[in-house]
Amino acid sequence: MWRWLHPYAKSEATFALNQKILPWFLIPGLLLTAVGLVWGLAYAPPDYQQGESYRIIFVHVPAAIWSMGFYVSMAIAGLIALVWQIRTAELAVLAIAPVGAALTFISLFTGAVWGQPMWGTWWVWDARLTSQLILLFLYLGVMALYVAFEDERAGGKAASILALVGVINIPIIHYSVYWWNTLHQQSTITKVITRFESPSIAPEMLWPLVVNIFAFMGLAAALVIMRLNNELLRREIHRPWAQKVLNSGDKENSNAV
Amino acid sequence: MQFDSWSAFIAMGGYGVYVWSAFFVTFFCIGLLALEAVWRRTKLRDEAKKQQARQQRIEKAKRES
Amino acid sequence: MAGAMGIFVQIVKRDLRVASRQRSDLLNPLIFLLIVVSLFPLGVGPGPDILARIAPGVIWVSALLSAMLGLERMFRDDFRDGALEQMMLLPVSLEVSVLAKIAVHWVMTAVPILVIAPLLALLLNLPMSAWGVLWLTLLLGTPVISAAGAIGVALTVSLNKGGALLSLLLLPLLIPLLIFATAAVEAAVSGLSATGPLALMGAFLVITITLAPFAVKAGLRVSVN
Amino acid sequence: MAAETLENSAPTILLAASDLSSIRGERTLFANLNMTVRTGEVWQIEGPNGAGKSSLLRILTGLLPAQAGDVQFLGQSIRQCRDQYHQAMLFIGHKAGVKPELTAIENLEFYAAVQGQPLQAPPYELLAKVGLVGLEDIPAQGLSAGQQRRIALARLWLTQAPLWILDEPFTALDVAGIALLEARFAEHVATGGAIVLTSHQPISAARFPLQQIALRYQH
Repeated sequence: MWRWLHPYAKSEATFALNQKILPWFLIPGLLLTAVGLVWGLAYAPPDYQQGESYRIIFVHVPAAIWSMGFYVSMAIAGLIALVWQIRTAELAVLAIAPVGAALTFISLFTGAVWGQPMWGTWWVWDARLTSQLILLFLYLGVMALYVAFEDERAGGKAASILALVGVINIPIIHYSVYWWNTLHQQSTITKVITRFESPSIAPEMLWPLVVNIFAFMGLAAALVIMRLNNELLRREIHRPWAQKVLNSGDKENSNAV
Repeated sequence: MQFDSWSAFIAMGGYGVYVWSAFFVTFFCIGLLALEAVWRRTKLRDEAKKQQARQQRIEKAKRES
Repeated sequence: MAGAMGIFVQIVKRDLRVASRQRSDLLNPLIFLLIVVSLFPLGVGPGPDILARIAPGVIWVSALLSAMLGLERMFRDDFRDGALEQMMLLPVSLEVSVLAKIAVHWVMTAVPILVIAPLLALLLNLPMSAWGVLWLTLLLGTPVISAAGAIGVALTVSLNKGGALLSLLLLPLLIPLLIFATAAVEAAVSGLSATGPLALMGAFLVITITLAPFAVKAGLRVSVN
Repeated sequence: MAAETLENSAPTILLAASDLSSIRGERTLFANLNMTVRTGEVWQIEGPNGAGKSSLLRILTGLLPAQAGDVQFLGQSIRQCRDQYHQAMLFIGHKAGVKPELTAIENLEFYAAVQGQPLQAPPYELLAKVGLVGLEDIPAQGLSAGQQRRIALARLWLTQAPLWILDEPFTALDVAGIALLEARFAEHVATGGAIVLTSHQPISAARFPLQQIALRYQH
């Protein structure tokens, strides 16, 4: 593991790798987003119960899935940062956190505007929404802890530890919230949303959803890479390689950023 | 195509406000993050220029003294 | 060599002595707990039914909030006077010292809560039949608060404005505890068996006590430098 | 590892630092620093404020990780033999580690017990020697900064640790206190101990051989 990771402990090598893989996320991400949007909004058939309102699923579900996925990847970066003392991994934690928080917020917001026409209320303490809300708190905690430190290295390490503690806790939170929800279940309306995530969803709806899930992954990963590269440049702005990259900026403006 | 007309597409069977606000907020957030990253890079570029200029001034002062 | 057990005992003895000489720090969270609990009848009305209905949640939320007040003390004073550094230089694994700190914190903050728990139940009109289970949830849950709290304090101890941040970090992590504790008490109120949630709380207790010292150690290493 | 066992042997290498580097924030404090502390030696680390003296001491104790390099105690990396090393090392930092709620005696009793050498009787004589007569059982918060520091320094008379790492031990001491401390240093190194310290005051090298290492402030 260390042998494999070691070259990327150097900021410059990480930056170069990032520049290389960025287009592989950004371009498919943008293309799939375009396809998924048109397909989901215009071509997928309406739902027999919810009519057109179900189309929110095409942003809600991808955001919800990746909000969790990015938390796990943030914790993995934190683990690498702590075990092998790799600074670029700390920076990755800090690059992922805001993107993950944004995805969580998106899933909450779209869940609320979906809930309003379906349930007649903006917010229900549905298990899904509640655990997303807690996930948002966890992201905010990681970001707030980092910002609170004056010493950026100490902040990065503290945030990594918190991310790890959080990821151990997430399954427990998840399970407890679902259990709590069945305990206090007053109606069965939440099943309306849950139905879409079962395998019984019609293929005409499933395919655009799958496209959107991959589209979101591409976009979010591209954002993380862009943020990570910015952080690398900012920390190493005195170093020749960073100055070279920043000076040559204008001509490769379009694909370097 | 599921919609007969442009206006039907906008109306979304009466759910237009919800559907479009969900999509708008989603891509607004993603766009904001992307813009911030691009803006940050521009700032860094300025910062690097400033630093190089400072370095040159220091070296010039050293040579002249 | 004093041995791990000997050092554990020494730290516990010293910290109990220190804590017994700053009594106001111990009393304040307790008074806070009492005040918060008595605010609820004033806020939602004195109807016995509604009070009995919300009692488990109110007691547990108030206990969590009051725990947040006293947590900081676990490492903050030691950080300021250098005793934390010395603790990290003891000839024993830091986890042992951390466990001692957690144990002392639990004794000084949770035991008083366990003592006044019947009073809280009384104020909120919780049926007598559920008192035992309420007490058990507090007995099983408060060590989890102390141990998980130690992680948060270890991470924020070097910060000047750690207080609000500490709550932001910790409260989301303690949500499962709140859920199962209130569920157990509610089950007891409605005459059902509370064994399930209580068993889960016991599992939390074991997991937290085993894993927290490692996270605390990592956090202290970050904070003390 | 007690001082007695080392007493009659030839100088042993207690502590060896090789290629230490420390970076704080953006600034390199020092790089490729080497030092070898043998029994019977006193090392003084000199340098202006901010040069990294305290950081170096803390790296030597194991409180702070070095960015590069290694610290070895009796030929073994201190990360591998942490407990053994901490048993044989006494560190007094800027913050003395004296609990203000406890009395001088209680503080000393605690440190003696955790080092595995519990006190048989309250150390009244020692406290009188370090100038705390009559203040033995007052909580330390009622004492002045200098007096609190003397409580911490009194540990030097109770410990059997061969290696002492002291950050500005002479701060807040009067002339008599400094002389007393220097006498204790001389006694310690004569019986096979070693000391690494920082100090603004010049140390009279008459009583013991003094090695010096200078850190510069690097921009």
